[in-house]
Amino acid sequence: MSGLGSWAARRLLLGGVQTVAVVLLVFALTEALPGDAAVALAGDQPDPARIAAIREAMDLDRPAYERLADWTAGLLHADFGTSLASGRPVTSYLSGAFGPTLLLAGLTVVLLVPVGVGLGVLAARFEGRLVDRLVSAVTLGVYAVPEFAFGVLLVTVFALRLDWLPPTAVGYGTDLLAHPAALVLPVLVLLSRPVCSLSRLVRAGMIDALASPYVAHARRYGIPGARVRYAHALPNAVAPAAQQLARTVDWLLCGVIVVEALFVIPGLGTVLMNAVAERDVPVVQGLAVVFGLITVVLNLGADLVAHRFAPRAEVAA
Amino acid sequence: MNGPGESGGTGETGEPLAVAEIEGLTVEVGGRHIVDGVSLRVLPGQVTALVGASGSGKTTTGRALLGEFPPGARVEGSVRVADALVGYVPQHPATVLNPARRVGALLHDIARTQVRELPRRDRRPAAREQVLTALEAAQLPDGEALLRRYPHQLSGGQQQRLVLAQALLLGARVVVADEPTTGQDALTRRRVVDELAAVAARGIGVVLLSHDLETVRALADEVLVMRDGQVVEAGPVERVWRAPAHPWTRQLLAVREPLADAARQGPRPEAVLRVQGLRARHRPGVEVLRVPELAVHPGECLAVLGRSGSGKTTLARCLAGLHRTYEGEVLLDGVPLPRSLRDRGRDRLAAVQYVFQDARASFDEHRPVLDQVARTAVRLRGVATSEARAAASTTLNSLGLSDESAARLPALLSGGELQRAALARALLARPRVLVCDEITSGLDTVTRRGLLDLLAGLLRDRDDLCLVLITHDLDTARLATRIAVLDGGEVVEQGPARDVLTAPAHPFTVSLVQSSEELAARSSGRLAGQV
Amino acid sequence: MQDYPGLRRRGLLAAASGIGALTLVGCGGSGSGNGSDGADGGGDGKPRRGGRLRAAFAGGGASETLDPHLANLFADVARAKALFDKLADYGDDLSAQPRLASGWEPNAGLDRWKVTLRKADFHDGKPVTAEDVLFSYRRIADPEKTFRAKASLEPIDLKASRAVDERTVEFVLKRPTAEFPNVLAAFGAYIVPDGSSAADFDKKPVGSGPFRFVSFAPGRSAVFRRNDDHWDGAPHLDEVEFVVANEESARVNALLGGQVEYAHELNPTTARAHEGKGQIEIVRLRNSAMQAFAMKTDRAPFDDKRVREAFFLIADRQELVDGALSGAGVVGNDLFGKGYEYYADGLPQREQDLDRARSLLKQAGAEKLKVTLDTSAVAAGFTEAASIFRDQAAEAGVTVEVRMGSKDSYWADILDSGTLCCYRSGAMPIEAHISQRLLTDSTTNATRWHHKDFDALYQQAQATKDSEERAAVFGRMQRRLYAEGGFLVWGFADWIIGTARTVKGVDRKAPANTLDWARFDKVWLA
Amino acid sequence: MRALGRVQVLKRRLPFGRFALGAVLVGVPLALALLGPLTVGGPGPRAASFTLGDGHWLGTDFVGRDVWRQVLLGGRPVVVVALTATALAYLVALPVGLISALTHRTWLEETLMRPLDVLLAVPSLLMILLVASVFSPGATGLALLVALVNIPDAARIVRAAAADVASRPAVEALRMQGESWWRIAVGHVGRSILRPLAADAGIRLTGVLYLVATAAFLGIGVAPDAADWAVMVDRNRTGLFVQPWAVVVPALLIVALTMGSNLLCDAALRKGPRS
Repeated sequence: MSGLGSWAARRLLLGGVQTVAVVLLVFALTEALPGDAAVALAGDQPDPARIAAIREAMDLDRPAYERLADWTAGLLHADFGTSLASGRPVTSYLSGAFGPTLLLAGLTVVLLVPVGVGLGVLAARFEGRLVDRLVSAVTLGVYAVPEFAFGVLLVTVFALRLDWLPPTAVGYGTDLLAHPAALVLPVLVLLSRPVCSLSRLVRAGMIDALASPYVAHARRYGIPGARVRYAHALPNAVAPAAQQLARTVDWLLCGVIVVEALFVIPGLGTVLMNAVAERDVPVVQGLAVVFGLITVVLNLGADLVAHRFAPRAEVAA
Repeated sequence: MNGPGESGGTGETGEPLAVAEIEGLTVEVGGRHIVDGVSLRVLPGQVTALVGASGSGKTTTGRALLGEFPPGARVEGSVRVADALVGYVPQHPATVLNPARRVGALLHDIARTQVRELPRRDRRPAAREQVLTALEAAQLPDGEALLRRYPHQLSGGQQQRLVLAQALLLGARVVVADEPTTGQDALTRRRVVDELAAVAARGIGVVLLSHDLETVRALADEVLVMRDGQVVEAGPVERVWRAPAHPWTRQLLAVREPLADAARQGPRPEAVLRVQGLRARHRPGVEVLRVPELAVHPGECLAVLGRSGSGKTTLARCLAGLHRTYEGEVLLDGVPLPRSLRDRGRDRLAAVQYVFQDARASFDEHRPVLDQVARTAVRLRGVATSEARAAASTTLNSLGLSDESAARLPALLSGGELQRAALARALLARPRVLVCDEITSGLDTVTRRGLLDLLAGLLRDRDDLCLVLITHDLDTARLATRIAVLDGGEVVEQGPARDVLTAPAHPFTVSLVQSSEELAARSSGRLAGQV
Repeated sequence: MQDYPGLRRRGLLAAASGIGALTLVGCGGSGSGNGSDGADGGGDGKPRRGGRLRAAFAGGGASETLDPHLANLFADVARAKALFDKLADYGDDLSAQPRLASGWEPNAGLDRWKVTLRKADFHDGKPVTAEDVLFSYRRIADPEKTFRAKASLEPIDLKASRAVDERTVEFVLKRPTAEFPNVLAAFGAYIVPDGSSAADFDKKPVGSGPFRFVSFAPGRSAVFRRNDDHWDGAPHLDEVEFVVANEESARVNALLGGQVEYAHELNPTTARAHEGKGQIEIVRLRNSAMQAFAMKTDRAPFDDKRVREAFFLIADRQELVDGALSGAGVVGNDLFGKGYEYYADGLPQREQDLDRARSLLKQAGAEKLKVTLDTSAVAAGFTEAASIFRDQAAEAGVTVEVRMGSKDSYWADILDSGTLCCYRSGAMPIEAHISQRLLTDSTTNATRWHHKDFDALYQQAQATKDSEERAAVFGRMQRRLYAEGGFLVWGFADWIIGTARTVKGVDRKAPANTLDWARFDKVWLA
Repeated sequence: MRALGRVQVLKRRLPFGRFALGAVLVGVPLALALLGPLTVGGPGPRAASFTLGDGHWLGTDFVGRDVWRQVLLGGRPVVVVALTATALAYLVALPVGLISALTHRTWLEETLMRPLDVLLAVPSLLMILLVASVFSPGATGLALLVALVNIPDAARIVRAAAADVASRPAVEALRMQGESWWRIAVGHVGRSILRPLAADAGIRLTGVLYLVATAAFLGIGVAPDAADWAVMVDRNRTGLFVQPWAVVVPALLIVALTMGSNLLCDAALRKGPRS
């Protein structure tokens, strides 16, 4: 399929433009934030002379476009610049925080797909029956609860009342894998909303697919029920769900910020919030590049999956 | 079979045992009997045809053999089939092909159910072997490559053969074929007839649900004529054809008079619509149609004949202003028509009207039919709403659609009624050229005949009207005064209808006319031979 | 502090650096470590040696550093004081207590101070010398850099100052400074070995403090081990680990879940929920943070002292403490430094008096007054206090419009603009408060209090050697502020710390920022 | 042979139960939100924070105000902002989606849709966070902002639904009848996509409510002591163990609103024939 090749190329190009746009937007917004790194660093001792000195030390007295140009030039040879707040390279921020976030997001996605799809198929199989109503009601209910509230609830119940799991990941540093128990609650919180939306989508898709003539045809020809559901109906329910999965990236980012703060996980979300508070523009930009790239790559992946499962449909680039 | 003896052999009577049997089947939905006391025997190697207009209950009867009933149906009577499963060939094979899976997926799953007894290790190659055999039997060579394709990458004919292959692979003793030839051109129909005949030749009982009488006549051994859920007449096909007992059968079988030579004599007036140097594209670079010269004269009916994919619909849409990516010109009274509808003024918009193949899809499902029809007069003739409604009502009545029906939403009207309404909608513009795109192809024989008569009447009554009939069907093309034959986007032949149909010049036209004649000959020949 | 995930401004240490002091004082207390004696006095039993204590602080994320001169946040200071020492530090009443300095002696003019060092060693075994002290102070005062303590060291003429011998430094001051020991205790004025560079602090910081460096991951954790050779006695703990948790709820949860033994900076409601429940111990450090509204005295309507007094009378302080601080604090009397050295506690407690407030406003021609109150979520209780005061003012016929500002630039924003704003300050000596905020040349004069006679009084105090006489001068200054100052000090917030029940020896009297606050060398695990 | 003669009776269960439950779930918070502010009196004297009793039947909040009064007052901002944001998102998404679905000019479609694709790559909370810190918007600004981040997705959905309808012969038939663009776009296409749009609107409203609640939770667009359910959840969270009602009641109301609107949409979808 050469069409696929050119489609992917167009898609990649769009991804590049998206990333650039995200970076520019973020730069503009960070520049427009009231106060700068110097003011933020001066804190409650805003001695004007001190602020001016800090500003000079940080090179903030140079015009914004010059700093952007420098930064972009550095980016071309993978140099993300140095943090205004500490003078350490931005890459060290990113690499240090990438691990925990990747672990959280990766675990979430790895669990999200089987759990979301499984629940959706289960509900669709028993459409209108007790199981379906139960799954639908629970997913709807959990979907309506924002992460922060859900996190507080889980911690209160499972960590503080029942004492089954550690309430935070304090002190575990980046080596979270060595403390799997500390990952349970954060991943559960991150999973909550995406699982609900995914399972609802899969359920709807499955109900349509199960009622379709081709599924009736497969049944008619004696294909066992489970095989009909998973091998013949499910692929058709996956295409819209795959698109949703890509949009989940956005949620994961929001969720990661909340979850990292709630459970004290030193990941990208924490770095982001600190950097915004410190007006540490290079770090914010570095993160924007990373987030932009991740979003673009995952969107691309999801589109590919959708392309695979809905080969007929023209997937909009 | 639950009954005595096994299927396939011969019973005590010496008669072959039925592979499927329906006795006193009654299907009731919402208090209405859609099938009422139907009995039927399907013999191995024989083709049993159910004919009747749409809504006569033939599809419900056929589906009953598959063990499928409409939701909420109350069913009485018994349906028995040989213990092997029943194969099914739907009218649109694409609907039963899973769009998200490769062609091989379902075939392998079916084959797997066949090879359960084998040791685990041997199952895979055995299944593969069986699949390839079945594909070959269904006249699908190069099976390996085919298995890796997606359904949308296959042609319609391949899809249909694929569905047949599935039935063969299943080891079906009965195959139900639902309208396999409806809407197909002569070449395709002949091919389908061959395929189904081959299936029957394998000792499989074929149940053919069709309103394509020519196909039925060419293929069937037994025929059951259905009307309103009941079998009004049954018997060997030659008997039914030769001596139809029931008046409905007679009406169904009545042979249409070939259109009297409608070509008017005398000097031909200047062409109303003329196409010059038309080259139409779909996507950039993909040219689908080349028409150097084509003209439609007043009072004339031009048939554009071609198979699907020949570019005939694109031509129609270029004329109507619905397809805009073309070079060359479409001239109305010698003046070029703008490519886009938006740029055609009210008069020119009204002058060329278009009737869609899928009448149902061409109506807004939320508004009553009458309202929608009347809008033509409002928009294109500037008539007040009340006046327009009256005009619409008159036109609809003249086309045989009552005010009561017209006041309904489109969903409550039948396909034939909607097609009439669509015609009325176009006629209300008082067009000079009416482009009809395959408007009869989805309809059953009786309805289609009615519609064609209507068109013929229009031509007679309105001197200023000319028709462009887009069709794959030679029968329909007989209505025309002139015929243009399209193949692969090229006009391969055009001329007076009689000449084209009786003495085709281009090899493609020749093959088209021949297969149609062959089909007819075969059915009559069969009848003759069996008599 | 507000508890938005991550968005929160980290616990910026309310400024504690006194810039300069102009008069002299008699020897600012002698004896050593009397603060720590108090720490042991809580009936906690006999100290036990060993164990590792994990302490959770709000931190600075990946930008954190162990450079003690860059310390800016509570977490930075807690880590710095574990690794390093200052020459002096603040006692519970914010008077300077000798640390590495064993004593100090001014000349008669109070502008030359001889400071003797006690015998102490750095972690690498080298002794702490006068050269180290001068190196550290010169590093801080480097004009190229912007270390926070630079302003505090401004009174010292470092060029003229010299090492008299190995353990004696002679500081030459630019003007008489009676409260010079406060400079030695200044926030961030830690003594580091001669020749230390920024890179050293990140890799392997060497100090003279009670703990030695083990490991450090910015924004996550820092592990320190006991320094058996510390001059003030070895710590009881084997190890201390500082972990960072910016969310208050996370710190509480970690404490409740047994993941840390010490949680710094908790909410009053958390304290109420767990106080006396037996699960954890709540420690309230009184008088830690002044809570105030700052009125700009150089512009209308607050350039009229009757309006200022009316505002003093509008405030129902108890309601503010109950509402904005959830009761975790005490009412203020419009003066900074309750319980600190020199605090004028003889003045009558001001109460709400709306009638008098109304009549004062009438006299000032400011009936139907409308003012904008700047606030921000930058510190706990700010927005609450603003809305409570708005309601109180409404009763006196004053319309207060609350305006929310950005919390990241709040302190810079309110310095010059607006007329009325929420304000708070951490613990510092009263002298430092005055010199930083109430003199004509003060850099952070948020009330725009410019009075030559007031400046003169300050200089008089700094030049008065006798401490009683000096106290009298500070008393006069405070009476003036009480009558017509720009700070409406309505309360002093407790600083709340949670500890596991096994943690003993935590000082309960030291305000935040003082010597015994977050001091882990005197703590042990039972 | 097998006998196939089973009798099936179609169960035609109307989604009434679901509808009623959804209506109740939406109705209670909606009524509180819209009527609540009309029923409250003036603020009583402040009590100590996080206490129960003393005439405050849901206790007091973090600054000692009556929780019930705050509940009555706090629904309107959440509900109004969420509804406004959803409406605004569609106000832009509908024309953009319709035009790009109906136009034959590729450049127009690209001009309309490509910028939105770019916007899609911006993480929504990051965007809200930054924009809100820059402009410190009020409730109106927050509604605009939340609408803005919802536009790309909504426009894509409108476009997809409209493109589906627009490719059907009915639209061409209307054009053959000389109908105006407006009548085709609004009267026919607009009307035909109402159902998928209603479904999307329900989901979007949930998302918007979530975003508004999270934004309020992060302190964006509302005063930190505002009478606002989401703010109440956040600010009273510290007192969860002392006085849970100040958190639980507003949280439940938000959850009920989202759940209810989803149930209503489900019910609305089910009523129609499945295409």
